[in-house]
Amino acid sequence: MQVSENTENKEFKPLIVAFCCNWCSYAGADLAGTSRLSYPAEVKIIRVPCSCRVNPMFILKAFEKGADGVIMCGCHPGDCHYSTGNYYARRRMTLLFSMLDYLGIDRARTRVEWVSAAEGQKFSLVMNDFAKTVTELGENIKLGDLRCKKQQD
Amino acid sequence: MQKTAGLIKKRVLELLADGTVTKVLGWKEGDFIYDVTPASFLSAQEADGLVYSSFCGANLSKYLISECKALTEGKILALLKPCDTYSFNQLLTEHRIDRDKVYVIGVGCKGMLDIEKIKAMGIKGITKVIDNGKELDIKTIYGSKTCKREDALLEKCLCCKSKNFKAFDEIIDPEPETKEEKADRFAKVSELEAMTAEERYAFWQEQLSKCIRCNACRNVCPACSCMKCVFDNPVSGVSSKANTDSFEEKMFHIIRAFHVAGRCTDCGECSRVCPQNIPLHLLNRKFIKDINELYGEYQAGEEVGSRAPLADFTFDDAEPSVVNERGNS
Amino acid sequence: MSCTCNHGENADKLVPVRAVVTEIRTETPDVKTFRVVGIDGSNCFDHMPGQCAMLTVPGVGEAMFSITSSPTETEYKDFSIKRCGLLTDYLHTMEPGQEIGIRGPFGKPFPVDTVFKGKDLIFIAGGIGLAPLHSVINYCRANRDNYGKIDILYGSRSADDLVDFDEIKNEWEKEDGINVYLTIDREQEGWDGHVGFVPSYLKEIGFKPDANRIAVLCGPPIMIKFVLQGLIEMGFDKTQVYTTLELKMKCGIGKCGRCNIGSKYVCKDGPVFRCDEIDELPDEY
Amino acid sequence: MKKIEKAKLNDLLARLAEASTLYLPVRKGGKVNFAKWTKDEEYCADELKTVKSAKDVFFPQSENIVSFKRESSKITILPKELPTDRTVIFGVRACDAKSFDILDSVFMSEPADSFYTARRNSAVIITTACSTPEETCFCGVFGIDPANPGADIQTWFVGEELFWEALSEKGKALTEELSDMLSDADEKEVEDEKSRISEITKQLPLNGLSLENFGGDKTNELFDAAQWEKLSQSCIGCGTCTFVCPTCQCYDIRDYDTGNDIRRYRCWDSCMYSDFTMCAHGTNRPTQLQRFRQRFMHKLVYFPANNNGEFSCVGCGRCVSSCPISMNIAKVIKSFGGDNK
Repeated sequence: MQVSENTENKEFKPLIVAFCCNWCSYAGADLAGTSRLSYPAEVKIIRVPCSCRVNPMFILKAFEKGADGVIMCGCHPGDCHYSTGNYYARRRMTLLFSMLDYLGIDRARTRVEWVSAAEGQKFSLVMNDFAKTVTELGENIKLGDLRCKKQQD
Repeated sequence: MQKTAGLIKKRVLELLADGTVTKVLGWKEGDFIYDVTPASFLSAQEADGLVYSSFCGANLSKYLISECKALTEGKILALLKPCDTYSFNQLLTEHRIDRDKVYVIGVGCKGMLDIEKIKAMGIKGITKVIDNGKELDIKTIYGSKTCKREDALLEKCLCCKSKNFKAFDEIIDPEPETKEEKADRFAKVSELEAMTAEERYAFWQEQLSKCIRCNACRNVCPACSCMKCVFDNPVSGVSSKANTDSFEEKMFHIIRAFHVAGRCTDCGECSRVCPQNIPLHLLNRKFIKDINELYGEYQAGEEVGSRAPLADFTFDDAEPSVVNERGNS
Repeated sequence: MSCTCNHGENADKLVPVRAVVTEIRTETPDVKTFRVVGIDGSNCFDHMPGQCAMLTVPGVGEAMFSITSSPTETEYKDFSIKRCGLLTDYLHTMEPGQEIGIRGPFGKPFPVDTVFKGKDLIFIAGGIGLAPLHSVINYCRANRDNYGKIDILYGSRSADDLVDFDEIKNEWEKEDGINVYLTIDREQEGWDGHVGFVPSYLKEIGFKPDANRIAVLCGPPIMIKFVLQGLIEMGFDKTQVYTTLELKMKCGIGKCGRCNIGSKYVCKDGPVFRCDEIDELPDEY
Repeated sequence: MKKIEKAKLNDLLARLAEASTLYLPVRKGGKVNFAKWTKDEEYCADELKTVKSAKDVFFPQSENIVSFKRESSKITILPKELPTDRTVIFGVRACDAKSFDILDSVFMSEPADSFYTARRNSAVIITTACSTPEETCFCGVFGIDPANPGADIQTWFVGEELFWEALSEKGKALTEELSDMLSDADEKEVEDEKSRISEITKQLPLNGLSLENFGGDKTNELFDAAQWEKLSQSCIGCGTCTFVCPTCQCYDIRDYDTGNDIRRYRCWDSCMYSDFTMCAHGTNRPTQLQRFRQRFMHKLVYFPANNNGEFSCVGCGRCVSSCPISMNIAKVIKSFGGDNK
């Protein structure tokens, strides 16, 4: 996976990884696209069957490979295609984010949002807002694997 | 302890003799009192080496996983301290051991000692430690020393969960529940939470950078009972053998703690065995504290069959954004 | 910094050189033979029959393979590789022209120019076990005058699993002084040859335990065990039997510490052992 | 014999750090280990044993030995340049100093490991005598004298002074460089210190272990011995003993894909790990008993068989103090009748 594309002389563009559940959030992203609602190109979407599929290791792996922010999107609680997947995911992510915070990692680099298939607009807003937040935080140096930073040739 | 040890030995010999048990899981004496090794004993003759002292901190419950599998007849006797019985229950909950194959003798515990703490006081060349209850009489090759017993307690014993046994077939020499106010086991966690993110980062960076990836914390943990650990699986993408980048230290320790979150009984073995003294229990306790605060008080191993918080949910659980509202940033 | 094929005298043994896979032959459903040459078209390095080399696919890993081609084939190195793990899975998906890393040769070869010289040779192989013997057989064929009669007993699960079948049929079987005995484990349509396991076929053939004979074995451990037993029953001495072992290896130079059996390292002191030498090692292979 | 006042030791260290990379025992996160020294760091002279040995100065826990780039079917191999800067290791104990000889016979025997060799050749080792040997020490069993620790330069802390004796050519050259800081000294005080240390070592409880039942010719007698089962039964299969051991040198080779390039690392491995010998067709040491036996047989039988009877243990006692279940090489030696007391 190629890593954040910033160099010193360029304006900082964060690399954002968004895990989107197949049934709601990915469809929401789709809708955002077809509705011509923009969201930052730095957001890389990874489609997962359910938000519950997101293993804490996925989040860490994304940071390892150079993500500056990681967001997980799933169906609204109660609307999960598999009825309860996102409830488990909610607990899991809460604890993981709390742990990252405990280790001193900027808490704003991680986020969970519930985005339904009809919420193309929300998807776009969320991504824009998250990208803005992460841009303000700057490059993630606390949690990445430094070896994966793009070399300045 | 001397008295308890005598009672234990007597009872163990009886149970071996009458055939109630065919194997005994206990502790074997070492060269210097403090280097006690977990061991199994098959006969009265072997059981001669059985000890129970202030250095029997090792939690024997995890050995029951392989012992239960290997056991073909009779029962295996396990000597468990009160805190070990929580791990035992947790393993039962997860169906890793067979209750019918185990005969649990709960053994009273006054709190176990940490030889590392004694050595850290600058006491060198320790050949013997005599536990007088309040004080320790320490023989060294450079003469005798003394120290307060409470100053040499294992980290996990400083805030002892309970003197009560959560599982047992019989109990030998139980200790009364301590009356005085127990130390808050989350004190250090709260202290860290109150720090700034930068301070916390610096704290963990210093601690985790000591990690030599020996896997002792993982291998000793009664909750880490996977047949094949994700960190040993070459196709998992995280199976590095050594920490090359500091990310790998964090990855390993976050995931190790996460994999036991909600199942960790806070037995403290991870911190006890760490050769570099990394306070790993502070990671586990952070999860426990969060779980208690967000999803209600939960003690893994308190009762068999309870549902682990991460395998459970309620409709009105806190949103992950709750993290932003708590503590210091 | 660009790389040349050869890193020079000072390069570490752990550092591979570039090579290219020029040809891939499908031998059986799970065995392919890879032809490897140096990046400049050279032969990478010289080797002797029985020696091994480490093949690297960057990012996937590195593993030790016995060199299948004979040293007399000086243009290239062949590796017959069975698909069974991470790296071999990857190798099997490769196309000709793919570059890989190679380092070697490692290990002690068969004593083809000393002990084997002037002797009658019996080669007994099972399945992919033909790979290391292939090198010796072709070496002996190329230096035919140095050796006496050659018997080759080769068996596999099925006719489809016989490695190098074309070469065996078209070259080995047709050569004077070489007897080839083929067998497969179970009856199969279109197969009119022998059916049965290698050890039992060995008994049927019944080689004479002449002091001038050397037997060379390679195959799955269970086959080696029973073939060795059979040979002893026939009156062969263990000093007349050679085999080649395989264990997990990482460095190839006896330092990484995992391929040892007792005090012997398979990568350095082996992989070729005389069977009486193996007897002296603890039973851990 | 030279000497320097303890109070001026920091100046000497600063001088050493100017011209070379200086490693010495430093406390970080509460534990003392060998690390690169900078002026803000305190040299933990009183710490008898660092948690890890000094071996990772020459044989780092993880080391990038070569990198690759892959572009479609092409690969590029980028070898690493060998380290040539002078390194000084200060405060090495006698056991660790001896462990370098053992590591040398692995890494510097043909075919030599160029990374290790380059570091080793550009290093000066300064040892310090052990003024307070501990109960876990049994270096005497392997013929090591903590009063005369050896290597390039050996030193003793006596009273308020550090006594300094250059032994090798390298050591003499370095002593010459520092001659303005060192003054001539009388040997008397050092001799007294040596005999004081010798008196203590005589009392060490494990120093009476006997190795007569071990050695290169004992493979068959010991391999199937009944003792291994009891000894290994509670081993949890971690790598603590291996990683703190000064003589353990087994390694693994792993690739890491950074996205920019692929880096190949040589990193410490432990024969106690279940996947140590695991390959596609399985492992030849499936039980912890076998893995446990391998470690001790290697140190006490296989290594001597390949190295003229030399054991691959220096009696530093790190495994004695670090093992989570307190099983260690001293107990192994004892269980095979090596308890001479």
